[in-house]
Amino acid sequence: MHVHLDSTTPIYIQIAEWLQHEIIADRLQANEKVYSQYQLAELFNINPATAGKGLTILLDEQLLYKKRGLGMFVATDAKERILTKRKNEILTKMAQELVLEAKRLLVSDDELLVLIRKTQEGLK
Amino acid sequence: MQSLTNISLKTIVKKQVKWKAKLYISALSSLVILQIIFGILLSSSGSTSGYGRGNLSVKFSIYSLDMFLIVSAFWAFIVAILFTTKAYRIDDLSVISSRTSSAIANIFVMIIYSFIAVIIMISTFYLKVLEILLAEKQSFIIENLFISPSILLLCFSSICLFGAIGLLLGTSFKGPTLIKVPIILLLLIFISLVSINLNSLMMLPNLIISVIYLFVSVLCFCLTIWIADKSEVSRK
Amino acid sequence: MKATFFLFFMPLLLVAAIFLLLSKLSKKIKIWTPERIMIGITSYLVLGLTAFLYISFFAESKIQALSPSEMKQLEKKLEQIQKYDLENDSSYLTEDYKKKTWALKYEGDTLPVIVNGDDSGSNYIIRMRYKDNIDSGQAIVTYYQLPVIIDGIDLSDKIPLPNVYMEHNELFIESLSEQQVNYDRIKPTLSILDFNRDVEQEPYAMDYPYSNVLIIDIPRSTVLEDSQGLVQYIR
Amino acid sequence: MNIIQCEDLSKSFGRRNALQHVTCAIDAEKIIGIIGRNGAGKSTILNIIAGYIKPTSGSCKVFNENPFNNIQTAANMIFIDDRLSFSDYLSLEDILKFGADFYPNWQSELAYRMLDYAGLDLTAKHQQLSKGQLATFNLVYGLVSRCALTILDEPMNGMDEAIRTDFYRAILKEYLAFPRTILITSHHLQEMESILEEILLIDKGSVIAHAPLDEFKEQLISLSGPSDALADLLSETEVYAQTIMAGMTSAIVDTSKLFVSEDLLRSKGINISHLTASEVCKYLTSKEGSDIDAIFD
Repeated sequence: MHVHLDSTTPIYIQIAEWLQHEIIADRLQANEKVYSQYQLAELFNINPATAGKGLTILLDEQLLYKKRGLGMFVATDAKERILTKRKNEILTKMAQELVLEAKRLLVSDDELLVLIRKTQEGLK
Repeated sequence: MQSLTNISLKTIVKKQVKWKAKLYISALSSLVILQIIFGILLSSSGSTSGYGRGNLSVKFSIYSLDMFLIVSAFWAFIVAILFTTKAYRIDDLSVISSRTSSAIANIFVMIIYSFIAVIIMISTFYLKVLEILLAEKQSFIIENLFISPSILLLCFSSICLFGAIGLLLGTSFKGPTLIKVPIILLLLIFISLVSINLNSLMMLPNLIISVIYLFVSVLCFCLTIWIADKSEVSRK
Repeated sequence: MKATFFLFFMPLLLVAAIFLLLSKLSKKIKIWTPERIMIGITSYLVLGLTAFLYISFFAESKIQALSPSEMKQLEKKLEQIQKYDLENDSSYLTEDYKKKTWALKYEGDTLPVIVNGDDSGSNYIIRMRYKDNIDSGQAIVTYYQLPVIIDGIDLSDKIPLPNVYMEHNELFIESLSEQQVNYDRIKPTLSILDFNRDVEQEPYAMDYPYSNVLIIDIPRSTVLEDSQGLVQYIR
Repeated sequence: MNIIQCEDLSKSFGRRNALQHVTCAIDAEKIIGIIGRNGAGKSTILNIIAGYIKPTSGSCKVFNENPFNNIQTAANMIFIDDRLSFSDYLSLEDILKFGADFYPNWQSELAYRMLDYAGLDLTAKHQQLSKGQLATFNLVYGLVSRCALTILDEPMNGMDEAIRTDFYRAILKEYLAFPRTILITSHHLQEMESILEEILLIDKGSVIAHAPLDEFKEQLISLSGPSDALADLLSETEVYAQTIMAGMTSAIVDTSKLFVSEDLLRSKGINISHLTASEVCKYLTSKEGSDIDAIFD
């Protein structure tokens, strides 16, 4: 994965998201040691401080925990919490945007619901 | 926080002198060429003196060290000014240096080069003598083959003095205006004083003249360091 | 003139030359690495040393300059000679100084002497001496060369001898045409200083009038006719 | 710990004020981008920090000492720009030996490897290098000297695209291997943005902003939406730029003066987008109402 510099999303958020993604994808197991900020810096070619900021977000959300002198580790319930959070936050936000966009395009509520149904079926 | 490097001025000056002495060497090669051109090829003799005595007229062509010394002294002056020009100054910024360390290093290089210049001068003198010897087997007179130490010291101090004046002049041109003007005035006063009293100066014994020259050189060197210490880097 | 030249013209020439040279040198940098230049300069110095050694071992200069102490001695000697001359005593003219003798014959009891020279023969000191053991009608002219020291160099040998001959029963003394002698002096000092100091110190060149002496020996019976008034009597 | 501390620093050249009352502090072991337009005073402040020039007033402390003509500052600082020059007699290889003799932390091995990677001929002379090669060599020289304060003034000038990316990574890796304070100026903020920790924005001789990169970027925000919906909002905040086109307004505003939640904006049909760092710089330093479009009106 590459960090998109030109993307308007701040790099540290991209790092945090990438780490969450790794946890969801089970590439980072519970209680496994996470990359240090220096490893992340080298991996993504970013300033270690920025990488550290990304880690701090996860630490604040208690998805990671710190062992003194050893580094940071994935919290036991990290994966579930991320999934719940994503459902809550990201999905809500996306739904919000979807509704707003539908409004702009003068799509009625019913039409929108039909569209969602259809998409779900199509993906199955 | 990593520990900072602690380097004394002395260490830096030593390193700068070591590199400068090597890198400015073209100055010395120019002296060799100048000595050959002016000392050996151009001048037929340093000076001549003639005596008429009845129906005998005697012409002495005197081959002395004058020409060689004049060439060396002017060379030292110009080389010293060159040392303070942009090209050389900017090179100093590429390594650990301050203007003070660069000025001190330049002074040492100038002293070393003055010393070598004396040797080059003597070398040229003997080559010239050899030339006369091979050309005029009969009529040459060796008054003394060995150059007396007092003359050598005088040559060294004269070259040093010219170098010192050059360094001072070159440095003060780059210094703050507040310093530049008085220094140049001071130099002018000094030069005019010397030229007025040239004759009485020359009457002094060699050793005293040398000591005066060396004293003035040291004074110029001190002023050079002082000005360099106050100067900003100008890279224009 | 010379000093002005050295002080004003030479510096300008020098400055121009040095700048030209340095700018030329900096362009030829590819060939001239510092190491090569160092080798070049060292070999130049070695060359100079070789020249010095060669000169000091193989070049014995034939002409020796006199040291100041030797000059002092000589000066004293010449002063004495002058004293003798003033007292009309010819005993100072020893065989050591004798250069040439002319034996001349003339008729009658008078011997006119004519001195020809560019400046009326003032080059020579001409003295007349009566001698008993000379046959009448015969004159012996002897040329003595006393030391001539210029700038510490003994030039006695370089001074041209006069031409002495009889014509129309007159004794002619002619100085030869001017002779030029060139010397190359190697003097490892600073002549600017020497020159300036010499002005006040005693002159280095010893210019002494009593150096070329011509003695005309004639019998007592002869009268020397000296219309120019150049000949003096001496015992 | 602050390794650079400037207080009320001013510098004027004749009548021109290059720096005016600059007060800033720079922490140790950070990579800091110094950004500013041409003639903004970047070089002046760097020259003062390097001890090359003397401030007209105010004080500047580097490693807790006055840097001006200070050998201790010089020993711990290296200033790399395109005017770096070496004696004509030195080949690149000689220059590496030259540097190694002076700088105690010199990484000879690394220098050789980097120059080899960049394809520079070690027997070449410094002044014979092309502009890009020169920049490459100078940057390598600056990195391998491992000075506690490394100042890189336009280090990538003239380098081609591919090697530029490589060398930004080289700077980062060298920094990770041997943390030090690196000040970089560049016209290409975009491409070096990711390795920076902080940004120091200078304009007209003053420091306009000095903040961690992310905070800096979040300073301004772009809003776009129907003109009537935005009009009220814009009147309450500071607007840096504004374009109106067919009933749609887009404006750049100061985030700190926007007291409306994102959700509320979104519900009004106003779109929020973040700006890139170089855009933020551009808006912060552009003059009031100055816009290239205005020239053509």
